Amino acid sequence: MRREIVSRLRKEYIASILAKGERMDGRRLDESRSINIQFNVTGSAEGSARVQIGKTDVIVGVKMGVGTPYPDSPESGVLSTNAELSPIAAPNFETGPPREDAIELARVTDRAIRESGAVDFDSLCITPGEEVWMLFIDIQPVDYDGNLFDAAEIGALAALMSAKIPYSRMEEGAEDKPLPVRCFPVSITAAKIGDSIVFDPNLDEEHLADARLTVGVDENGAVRAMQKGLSGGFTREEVGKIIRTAGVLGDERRRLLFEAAEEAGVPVPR
Amino acid sequence: MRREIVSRLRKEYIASILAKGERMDGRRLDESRSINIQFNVTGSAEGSARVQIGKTDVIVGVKMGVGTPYPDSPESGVLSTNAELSPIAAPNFETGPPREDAIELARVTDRAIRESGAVDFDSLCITPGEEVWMLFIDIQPVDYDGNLFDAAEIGALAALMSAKIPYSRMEEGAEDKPLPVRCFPVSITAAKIGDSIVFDPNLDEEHLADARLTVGVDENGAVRAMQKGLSGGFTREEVGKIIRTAGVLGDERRRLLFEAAEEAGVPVPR
Amino acid sequence: MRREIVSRLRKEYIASILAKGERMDGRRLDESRSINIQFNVTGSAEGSARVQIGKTDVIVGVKMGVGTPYPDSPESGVLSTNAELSPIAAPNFETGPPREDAIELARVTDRAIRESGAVDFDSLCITPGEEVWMLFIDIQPVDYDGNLFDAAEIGALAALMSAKIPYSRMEEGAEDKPLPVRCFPVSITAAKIGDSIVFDPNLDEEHLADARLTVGVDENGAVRAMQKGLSGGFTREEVGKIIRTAGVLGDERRRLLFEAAEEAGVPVPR
Amino acid sequence: MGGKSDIRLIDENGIRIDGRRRDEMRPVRIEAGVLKRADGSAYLEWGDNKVIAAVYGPREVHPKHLQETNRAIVQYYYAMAPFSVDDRKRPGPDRRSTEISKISAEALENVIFVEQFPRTTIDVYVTVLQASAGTRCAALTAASVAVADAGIPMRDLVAACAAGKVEDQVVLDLVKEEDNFGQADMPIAIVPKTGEIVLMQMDGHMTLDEIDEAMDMAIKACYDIYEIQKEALWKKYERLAEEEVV
Amino acid sequence: MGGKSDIRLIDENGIRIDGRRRDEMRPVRIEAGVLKRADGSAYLEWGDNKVIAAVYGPREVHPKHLQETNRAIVQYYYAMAPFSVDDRKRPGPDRRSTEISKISAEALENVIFVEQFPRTTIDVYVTVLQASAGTRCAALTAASVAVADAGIPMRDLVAACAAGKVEDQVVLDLVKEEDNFGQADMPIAIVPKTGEIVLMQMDGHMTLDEIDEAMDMAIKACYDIYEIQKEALWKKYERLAEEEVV
Amino acid sequence: MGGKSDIRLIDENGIRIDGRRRDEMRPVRIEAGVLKRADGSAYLEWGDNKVIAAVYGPREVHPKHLQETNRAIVQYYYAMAPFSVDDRKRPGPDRRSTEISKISAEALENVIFVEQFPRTTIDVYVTVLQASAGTRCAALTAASVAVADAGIPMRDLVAACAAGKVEDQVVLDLVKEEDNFGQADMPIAIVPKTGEIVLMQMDGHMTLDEIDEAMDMAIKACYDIYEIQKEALWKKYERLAEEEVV
Repeated sequence: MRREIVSRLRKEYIASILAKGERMDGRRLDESRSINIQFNVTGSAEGSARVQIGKTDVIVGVKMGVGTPYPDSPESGVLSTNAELSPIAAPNFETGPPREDAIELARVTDRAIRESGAVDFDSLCITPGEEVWMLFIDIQPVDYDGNLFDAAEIGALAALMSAKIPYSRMEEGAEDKPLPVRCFPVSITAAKIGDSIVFDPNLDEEHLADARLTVGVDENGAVRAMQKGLSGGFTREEVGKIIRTAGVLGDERRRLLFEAAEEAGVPVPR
Repeated sequence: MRREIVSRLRKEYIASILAKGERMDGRRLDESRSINIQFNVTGSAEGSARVQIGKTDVIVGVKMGVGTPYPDSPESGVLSTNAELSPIAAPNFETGPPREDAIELARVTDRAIRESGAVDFDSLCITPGEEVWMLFIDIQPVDYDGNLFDAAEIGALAALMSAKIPYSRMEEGAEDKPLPVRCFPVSITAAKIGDSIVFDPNLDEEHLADARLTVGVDENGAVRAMQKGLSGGFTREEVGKIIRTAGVLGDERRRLLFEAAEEAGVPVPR
Repeated sequence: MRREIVSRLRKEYIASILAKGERMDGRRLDESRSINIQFNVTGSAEGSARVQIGKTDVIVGVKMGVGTPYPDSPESGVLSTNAELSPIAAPNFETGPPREDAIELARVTDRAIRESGAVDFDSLCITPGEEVWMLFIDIQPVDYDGNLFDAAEIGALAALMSAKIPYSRMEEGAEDKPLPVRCFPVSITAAKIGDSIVFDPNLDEEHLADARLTVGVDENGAVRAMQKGLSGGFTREEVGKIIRTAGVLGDERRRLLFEAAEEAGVPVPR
Repeated sequence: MGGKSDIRLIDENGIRIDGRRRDEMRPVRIEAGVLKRADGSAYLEWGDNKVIAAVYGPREVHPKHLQETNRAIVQYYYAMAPFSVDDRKRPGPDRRSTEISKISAEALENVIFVEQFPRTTIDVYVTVLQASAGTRCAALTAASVAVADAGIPMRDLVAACAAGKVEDQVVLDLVKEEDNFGQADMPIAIVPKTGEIVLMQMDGHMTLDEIDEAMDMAIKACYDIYEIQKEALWKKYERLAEEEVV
Repeated sequence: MGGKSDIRLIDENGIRIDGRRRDEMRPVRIEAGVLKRADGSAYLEWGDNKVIAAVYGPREVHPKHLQETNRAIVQYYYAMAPFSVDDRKRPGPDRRSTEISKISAEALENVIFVEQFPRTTIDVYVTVLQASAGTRCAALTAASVAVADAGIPMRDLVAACAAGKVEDQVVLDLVKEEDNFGQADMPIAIVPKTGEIVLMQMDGHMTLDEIDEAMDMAIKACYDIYEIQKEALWKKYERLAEEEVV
Repeated sequence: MGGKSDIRLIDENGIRIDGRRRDEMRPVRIEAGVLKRADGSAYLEWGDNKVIAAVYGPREVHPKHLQETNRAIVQYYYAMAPFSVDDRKRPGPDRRSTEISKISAEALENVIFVEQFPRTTIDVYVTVLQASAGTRCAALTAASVAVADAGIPMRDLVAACAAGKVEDQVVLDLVKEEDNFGQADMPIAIVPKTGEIVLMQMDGHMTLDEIDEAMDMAIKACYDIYEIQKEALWKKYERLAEEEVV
């Protein structure tokens, strides 16, 4: 009971400073936390990355293997995205088969990659109708301090950029080739708390949030994916503003991704 | 506690009028509720039917696909029958994998169809040992007011009668052909309440029933399937009487099925 | 509460007599209970055995079938070992998928057989890379009075010794041939209670045990498998002594196995 | 989204594959109170989609640890009947239906007075009997009527409709072929009285202007859906009234 | 049922594939009280069937929501050992065993005084170690003895046996080949003292007259089984008495 | 174990495939307190193995029937990330990880003062991010540091290392190729203060003398590991002290 009163007071306080355009950690409402992207963090994966957005920490691995294409797309590689919300990352996460939160995280990340055409799946065909490359993106948060959506998506993109198709495993002497990535969608998440919209919400802000909107924008400013969450509503205007701000923040984050990639010797377009 | 007393009184009352040969809803002991059979209720299925017996309402869909035969019957199509007791149909039904009630319903329906030879599985062979037609019967009750066994079985039979083998999906230009049904087993269920036997029990009667017997009879009066349920017992004589009455009721219900089929333009024998 | 006191008293008493080198059932600390081994106890298995160590009673069946080899060992048969801790054997065993106790029992038995090379898996190849014999060892305890590890392992070995490769099932007229067993590892389990080490612990002793060590020794005195269990620790010296005693007890048990086999007409080396 | 097709999905007169204009919705028919056992229910046909929804509650929560001390929880179970699609769907929830159930529950929670029923659950079951794109909007629209039919206090209904992009044009309410071979799909659900957006997803490719146009189109359609929902409930109440007179 | 075979299952002298006459049962042997840990147990051989049954209870129900306030519940777990059949059976319940467990539990409930033990469960576990048709009757027959061996109050035992139809003749207690290639199988269980039928299934094809004949044959056999059951319990009590004397 | 290989795993100078001597351990690096949300945590690199461990507790037990009235239970969850091995590992526990979790929990229970926290659980989660043989020892070593980092009262740490047999020679800390093509592997964990062995497994083929040599080698290595563990915790405390000063 007392805890509830405290948390209600805390919520009121945070909402009041948000109304003044301030956040607990000093950020502007439309400001992301600092982001740190490392490439090739695990040698057993074909590609991997570790992304830290503030204290949120996510490892993404890309594995590739040879498999059978779907009958309705016999010349396309197959993408499978999975997220494991292990208790390592937060005390309330549970072991066992993925629950709705993990499934939503995986599916939203999957769509941002798949629907943007970031990967040319036709280039992953080995023998039409028989053998194609299977592409597994595995998302493993290790510390959860809010906004897993953005961390997972940029991590998936970075892991793909660093991935090498393991031709050497198929044929002795063959050379592994970089997996071509041709579109760079970036997910930007906003949360609505009271009447304020904050971007890149941290854990405290997520707990207070009434509604959430994740927008995936590409390097041409086009929207590639959206996902609204939580039971609160957005007005028509709020959605419009979030999408436009997401474009700006997305460009910034994409620039940071490319910088980190260049530093790590990972190929970058241009 | 009080509810228990009420329900005991209710049970005693119903038993007492049953002893006089009367039922709460005015039917004779050996009388079915009115039955309504619609064909082709969902366009995505190869065959389908909706059966209402009183307020009990069941939708059955037949799907067909190409698959591999069992090694021990390389020239036979494969039948798989499944029942989903979704909470849509009753507040005490639960989501999740099928429990014993759903499994019993599916298996009893399956045996009535399979063991009667209603479908000529040999005619469902495409390439011996390699490709055969898989026949899926899916039973979806949407309102449960007693006697799912009979509704599911007549629904399965009706759905099969309306089914078309989708040859056009295998080969461009090929024509779909009606699935040949060559035997018309009808399941009739009786319940024992006290010393009375009632046919086509409704939900109230099922709650009071000590024992249940479902008998599948074909158009030649032969018995094709039986299933006893609940912990009460039947005497040797009661079983004999139920089987004989089932033959009469089965003929009547088969006539209603054929009438409904004719009206709907579904092929009927004779 | 009172039960706990009783059980603590009982534990103290047993520990005190163990300290004097005595056991409740009159055995020496390093003495096994009497063992009874029957072969071919179920005709539907390719090989089977029933092992009783004291009141502990385990049935092991070996089934063989044709399957695909693993890609990384295309010329080797496949072994799969499974244990079912059915409530038949003990009131606290539960139905459902195998839990950690059943999995540990199966894996320890599997390793003792697999790593000792008891079975020549290369002789189980039918067509390299395509067809090999699958070997299933299924362990079914029916009465549990302590030390399932030893009973399961000797049962698995006996079942393998009695097994016949069912060539007749592959080809009309072909003859079934005995499965060649070429190494005879025997598992010996010790338990530490207080400062005493007892061998072949019965159920009472298992309940009191702080630590457990199972040692698999072959006919040449070499160690083929070990597994420590429970949260207590062993000293370096205790482990050394257990291994040496296991060698002696293993020889004795192997002799009993061979005697029982000879009596049953099951081929025995030498 | 993003599949390839040789089919022209919109002809030179702006007419779509099923004869509709760009901003035209498929015909929608809703019937409330169709089931005997459920506390509330609705049957909906939306083009070739057929959906049935049943609602129970507020009722006890099992298992107990899911209880919320200060409000009812809303549990939503979206399911597709095995025979609702061309290739038989295996029964039981998959990842897609789990996600749809999650966001649909969140949308419904918005309009139900959950604070009035602490420690209880409101269970919404929707089964798609025949599917032809747009089933999540059809399901949520039906579910909303079923909740109202159950007499559960709500501040409004939820109405849903999708817009998307086909052959570089923004269109309303995509049909199966458009969903398979189009460029974007964006399902939206709103609370009509306030205009708030309570469900929103999108995948594919749309410019900011296209998003704006699609949002306008979908929201407008939600208001049409809203009228059909209210009419269905109205008819149900009339039916009840008549029965009482009799 | 209904498979095809070139094998003659009954010869011109009316002798079946395993040498039995039409109305002859396979040899049945039952031993009660074979296990140490179980509250009650039985081992049964019926032709080539081998079955072991263990019973616990009345004991606490987990999970609690399965409790019945006015009686004990009976839970029956029929299982086949992986090595009990020609093709290894994967462990764990399948649909067939779930159905058998359900109807067998119902049959046993008939004879157990469940009202005497409210809020408890009586758990019956039966595992088939070797199978050759008729395992559900063998299992229920053994289970019934194991319940009695556990000292659980019963008004009678349950005895089971099947009859069926092979080459147009009604026969008792089908063996594997007859089950595979015969025309009908009808397992029955009765409460011998009253003659009530508490388990009954049938599939295949039988005329009314054949059903009558098969019922008579199976019920008569159940009474033979009953004698074997009682004898097994008798021997167990004798053994106990002897042990006590010693 | 027991695979075949044409590779020479130890050369004529006694140097192993990765350049180590017979009794040489791979380099081990441990960092304590690496996570924000966990009560305690550790990151460990051991040759090419990379492992992360998180600890929560003592905290409430769910489901309740797992509670022990007189002590805390220790639950250990060993997992391999799907991308930690050459062929992607399907998520979720398999039989191998279940066994490793069981024996590792038992080993940790030895050093935790579980009696101090009745009715609670101490939950240990270890995920292998990159695997190259010896992961169960690496995981347990990291887990032990994470438990200490969580401030849970312990009488000592647990330190683990394997020894084994390759080309007829006893070697310490097998690397992947040695594990695949060697003759024996024997993981050991000890409580350094007392020298007690709390985890021990072995498979393959070793004579009694080889076992003795391997045990000596592994136990000696555990003491080296112990120093690295203590240093990691020391550094963490220094870091905390510094932060407090600031």
